[in-house]
Amino acid sequence: MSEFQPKIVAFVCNWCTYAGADLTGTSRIKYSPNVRIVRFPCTGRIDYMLLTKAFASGADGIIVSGCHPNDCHYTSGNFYARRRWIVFKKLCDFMGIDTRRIVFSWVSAAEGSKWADIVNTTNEEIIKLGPYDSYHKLSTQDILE
Amino acid sequence: MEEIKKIARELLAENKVQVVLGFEKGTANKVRPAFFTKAEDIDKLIYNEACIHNIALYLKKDTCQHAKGVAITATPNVVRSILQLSAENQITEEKIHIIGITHEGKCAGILDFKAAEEFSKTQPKGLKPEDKALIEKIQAMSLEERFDYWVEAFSPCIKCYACRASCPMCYCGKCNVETNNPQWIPVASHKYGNVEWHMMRAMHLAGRCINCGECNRSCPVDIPLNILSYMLSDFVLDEFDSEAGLNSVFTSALSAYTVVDKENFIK
Amino acid sequence: MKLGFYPGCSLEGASREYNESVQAVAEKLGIELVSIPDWNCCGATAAHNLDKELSLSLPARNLALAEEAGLTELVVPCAACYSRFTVTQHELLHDNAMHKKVNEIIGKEYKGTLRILNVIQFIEEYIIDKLEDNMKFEINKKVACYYGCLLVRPNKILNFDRTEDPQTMDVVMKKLGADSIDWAFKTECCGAGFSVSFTEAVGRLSGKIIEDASHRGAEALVVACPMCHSNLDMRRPAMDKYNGKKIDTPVIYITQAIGLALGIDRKKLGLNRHFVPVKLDNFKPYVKKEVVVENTQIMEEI
Amino acid sequence: MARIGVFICHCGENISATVDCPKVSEVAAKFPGVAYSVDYKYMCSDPGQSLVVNAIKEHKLTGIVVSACSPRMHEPTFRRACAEAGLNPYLCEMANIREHCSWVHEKGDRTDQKAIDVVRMMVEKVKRNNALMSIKVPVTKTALVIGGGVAGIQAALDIANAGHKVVMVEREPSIGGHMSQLSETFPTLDCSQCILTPRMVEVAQNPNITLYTYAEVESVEGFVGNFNVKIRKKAKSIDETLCNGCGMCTTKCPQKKIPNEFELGMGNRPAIYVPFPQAVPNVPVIDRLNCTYYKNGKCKICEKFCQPKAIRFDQEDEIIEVAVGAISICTGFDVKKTDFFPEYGYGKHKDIIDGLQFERMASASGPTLGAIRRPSDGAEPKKIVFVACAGSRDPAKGIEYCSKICCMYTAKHAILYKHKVHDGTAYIFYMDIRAAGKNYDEFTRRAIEEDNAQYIRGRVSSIYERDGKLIVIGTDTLMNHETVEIEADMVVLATAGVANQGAEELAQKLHVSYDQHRFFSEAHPKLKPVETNTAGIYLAGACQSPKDIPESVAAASGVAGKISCLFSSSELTREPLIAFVDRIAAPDYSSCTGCFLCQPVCPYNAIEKEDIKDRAGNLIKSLAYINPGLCQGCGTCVAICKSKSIDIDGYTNQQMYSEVDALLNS
Repeated sequence: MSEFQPKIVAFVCNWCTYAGADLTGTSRIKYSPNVRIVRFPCTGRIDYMLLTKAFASGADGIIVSGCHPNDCHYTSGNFYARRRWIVFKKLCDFMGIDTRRIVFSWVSAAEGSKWADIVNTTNEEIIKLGPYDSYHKLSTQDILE
Repeated sequence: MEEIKKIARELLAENKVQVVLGFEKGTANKVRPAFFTKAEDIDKLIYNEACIHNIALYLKKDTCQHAKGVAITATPNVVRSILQLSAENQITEEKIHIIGITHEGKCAGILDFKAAEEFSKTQPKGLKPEDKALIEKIQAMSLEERFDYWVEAFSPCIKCYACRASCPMCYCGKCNVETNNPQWIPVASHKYGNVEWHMMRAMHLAGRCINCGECNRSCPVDIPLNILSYMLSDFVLDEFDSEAGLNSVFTSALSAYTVVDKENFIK
Repeated sequence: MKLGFYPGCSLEGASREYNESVQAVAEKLGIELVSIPDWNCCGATAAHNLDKELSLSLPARNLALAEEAGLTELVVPCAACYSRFTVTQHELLHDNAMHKKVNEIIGKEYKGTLRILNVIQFIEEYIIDKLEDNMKFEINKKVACYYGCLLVRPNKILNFDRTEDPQTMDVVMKKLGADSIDWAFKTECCGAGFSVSFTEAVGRLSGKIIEDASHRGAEALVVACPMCHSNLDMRRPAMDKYNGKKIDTPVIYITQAIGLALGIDRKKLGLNRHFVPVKLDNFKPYVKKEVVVENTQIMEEI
Repeated sequence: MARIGVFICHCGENISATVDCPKVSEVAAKFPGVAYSVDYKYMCSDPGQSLVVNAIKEHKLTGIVVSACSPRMHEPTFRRACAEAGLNPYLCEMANIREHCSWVHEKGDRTDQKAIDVVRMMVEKVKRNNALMSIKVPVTKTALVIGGGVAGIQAALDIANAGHKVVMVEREPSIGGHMSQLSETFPTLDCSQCILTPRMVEVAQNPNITLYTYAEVESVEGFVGNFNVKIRKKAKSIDETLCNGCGMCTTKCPQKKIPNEFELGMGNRPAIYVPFPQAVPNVPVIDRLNCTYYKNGKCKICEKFCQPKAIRFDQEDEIIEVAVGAISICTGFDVKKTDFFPEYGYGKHKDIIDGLQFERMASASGPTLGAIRRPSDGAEPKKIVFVACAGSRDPAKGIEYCSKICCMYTAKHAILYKHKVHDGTAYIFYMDIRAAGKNYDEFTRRAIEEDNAQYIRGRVSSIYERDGKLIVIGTDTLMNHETVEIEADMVVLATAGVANQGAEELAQKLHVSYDQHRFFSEAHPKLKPVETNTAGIYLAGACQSPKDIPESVAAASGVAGKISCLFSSSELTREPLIAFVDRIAAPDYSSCTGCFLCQPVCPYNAIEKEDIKDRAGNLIKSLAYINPGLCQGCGTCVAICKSKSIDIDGYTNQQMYSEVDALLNS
């Protein structure tokens, strides 16, 4: 397979997006196998350092997804997460980290097809952008030197 | 100046404070922060334009921690740091006697926290034009240029952590960079380790940085790292109408939310 | 005041009186309507039945020409043209690939900056406020406003008025002093393009419309679409046959109604061109209502 | 040294048809720390579970990864298997290779690779799992029932009869809900109020039930077994303990022209009123928006005539706090009003009414005392048109679902109409007749065959008024799609059943989820139909989706059963996946700096201040402390903490970091 197959890591909350992805499965909606899902209790738990860690370890794209506003299983975890994302995204942009590779989304437990859409469009977008060499190199090159 | 000395001397003499935190003359025509514990030593206390260091940092040091009362000669930056430290439950009002010094170098007398809040609001704040210009310059770059700019800017970093040591807000007993299970931040001062370290520092200071510039001043290799947290504090002010160092009770942009926070980037 | 103007084929041909009345009213109120230079067919109903690209390219060329001419707002009185233009704008702004393709076809760059106004939006924005100062007569008649299909549909794209029970024309007519009635056939089909190929159907569909309006006492139907007008006006014999009785309620354009209220010459409004004679007259002279007087007195007392 | 067991499930062919299970097992066997790896047809079956149990014992496994379906499905199953084998159940992780892999990808190398990666991730995670003990929490054996319709009444009575305390909260001045508005019920045509009223009285008289009417839930805090609920008891302006329900006040009130909500605007009521004669409790309330005294400061006629002196004009809303262990949501539904339909005139024609209004009209206690009359002129309609699916099953109206009850009640309406207007004709426009239920189809046949209802299969495109008649234009799809035009005297729209007003706010107060139509969501559409995703909160009746009376009652009894189970022991076991603040040796005690920036982010107020003191009682340090009884394990505090002093069991920093690490550095 010569075509570039990106590595995409999805950080999702247990109650909405993980369940939504389960529904994608039960509905047998197909999507790209390039994504790996990491389950968190809530988007509020998702540490931004895991995002940079994922890039450094070779991810080309990241999906962060949880419950829609007001639907958080824990009421407000997603609101704090959203604020953190806003600031983190700003910092990434400022530091030249490619935020087109980080897709934030709300996928509820009922949105099986939306989940497939998110994965597929992210996959296509990342294929267009190519491997995230500039960040990967940062972690590998220098260490080898 | 005499007024500052008078206040300091009285506070020590009346045993209201055991330590006065200020500056004294250093070597080679420089000034250095100093702890004064005796009223008679106050003669050595100075304040001039060279006294720009953010000495609020020392409030968290043992000498001050063990004292029942501490007085501090406080420029606007120091006052803002004190308020933010108070908001983060690191110091208490009963203990701290702020001897306010305006940005013009005039004594503003003893400030309680309420007065300090007012003082903080009236003193000039916000980014300096040169910092703003640098931020704008970076923002005008392309994504790749920005990335290269920062990788390049961080490359001389030797991870001496002077930035952390000089920052009054970096008061954690155990910094995350010293956590090794898991090893969040690589210890080595290679490109990756440097980028992640400075990124983490900027995130930790988001909404908490009071823009004193101490990190930049203390950096032995002149990394403009203050720009990162400056940019974020400006952004947080714009976006969430929240500003560090104005309030002595709890404020932190990232420990709060509104239902209407911008979400145009979320699918 | 300078606005772009797209007449389209109807307004140059069978519905000349519509054009005449729009121009007369605009002239009277000091609004300059600038035709798009070198305009072409909007594609009408024919193009989008055959070829999607063609159906988008024809309006797109007109829109691009209007943009080139430096126009920012475009008045399109024909409801069909208006619908094609608006749909084209919507489709091209929501489909990048198609947008690119159409740009290639028309050999121009269509930016999508133009605001497209149908005749009612034109009236609402540029005419209604001027009526009070310029009206000579009140149209003291019972009228039925007929909207037809294209002015309000597809509502998701046009986002104009209520789909099932539109009100905008009624508001204008009430402002002119008319008694606009509540009736059932505001948006029912007039038979449209069947006018030639299946006149009987037009007789039935338009017949019901005319019958209901006259039954409810309307002295005239007010329309804003050349197609509706020609069916309702021209196919009267077929309607009368369907209804089994002769109904001579005239059908006028909303701009003609405004023209009458402004005291414009009937001929200048093209009222002589109708099949069903427009006998409406004996209008009540308009007296500007001095409603503010009472309030100012109260104000003074306070 | 970790000894991890990996168990790859084929799930029949559900997984193995797409994923090469033996290969995954083979590769997994070589992962560092994996002591045993096997694939098997049905891991969740009895032999499959024995396989797991035996492998744990035989290979002395220190953790297992079951690579099968979603953990939301079988995690508890395999945790039990661990426990049986003597392994701490929290040393079990599941790798989801069914819902997240075999069902969503095509067969191929990349899919196999994904399965392998997912297993590797979980192996690395489970190596870092901690043995945890489940948390025991006490249970308050009182249930809160929100909503006093037929579902709420059934749930409350069943729970109360099981010997537990019940608090019932009803928004309106009386319990009874929509069922009390109905005339007769299908398919038996027995009188709705005759069967409901005794149940309402039972609620009022049951010593285990505390009833708050004219009250709403203000806030809910806590968790299963331990909810703290604040109830706002709106001011009725009446001292309920004194009122004897004589009704003198309501007859003397000079305000008589207020549209009666219970009669859906078809009748009037005074400003001080009881919604309907059989109301429980039979205590009036003053409608302060319409009362002359509250508007103008003068009147108080009711006070003058009240013999027991029960009128209290200065009464204020009261906040009542109750501790409950379980909550049942029974808030019911609402119907779309006729103004929702532009094609039927935006509700401007008086003689177009909705199904609920027809119920009131047909009810012997209704505004016309059971006679069918046109609201416009009071004439008896000789031709009546019923429009089924008004709004329902119509994506253009934003209501894609079937409202379920309309087919049956429309048939009932046609029958009732025929019984009252013998020479009248009823036409019914319908899409399909959905009469699945005991004796339901027989009932619609009865409407057609015995009561001569004219069923026309087609939609109604418009209705307009002409000379006092309503012209209904529709189509008959069984008659070559011909246009049908009926000159009707009256039209009844079987309008869509929709979520009740305020459902969204209530869902947010209770932290339960709701669907795009604002109906509350059940935890599982098949296996957990009355539970919500929040433990201890249940659903009954039409607040979940349109339901008829027998279904609502069945669901309510189901909820009562669930709650009785919950109340059967005085303690319940909770998952120990909660956050904690680290502790280290003196003099630091913890890496926590006591900044308390984590405190405001906790949705459960679980973060408290803990003071570390020396022997003399001097404060050394203030630390954050997470109350394990309150923490629900969202982990927001973990991500907020700068010094990483907070961690959360089940999703520790080490675990999550290793997962990502394992995933990418393969």
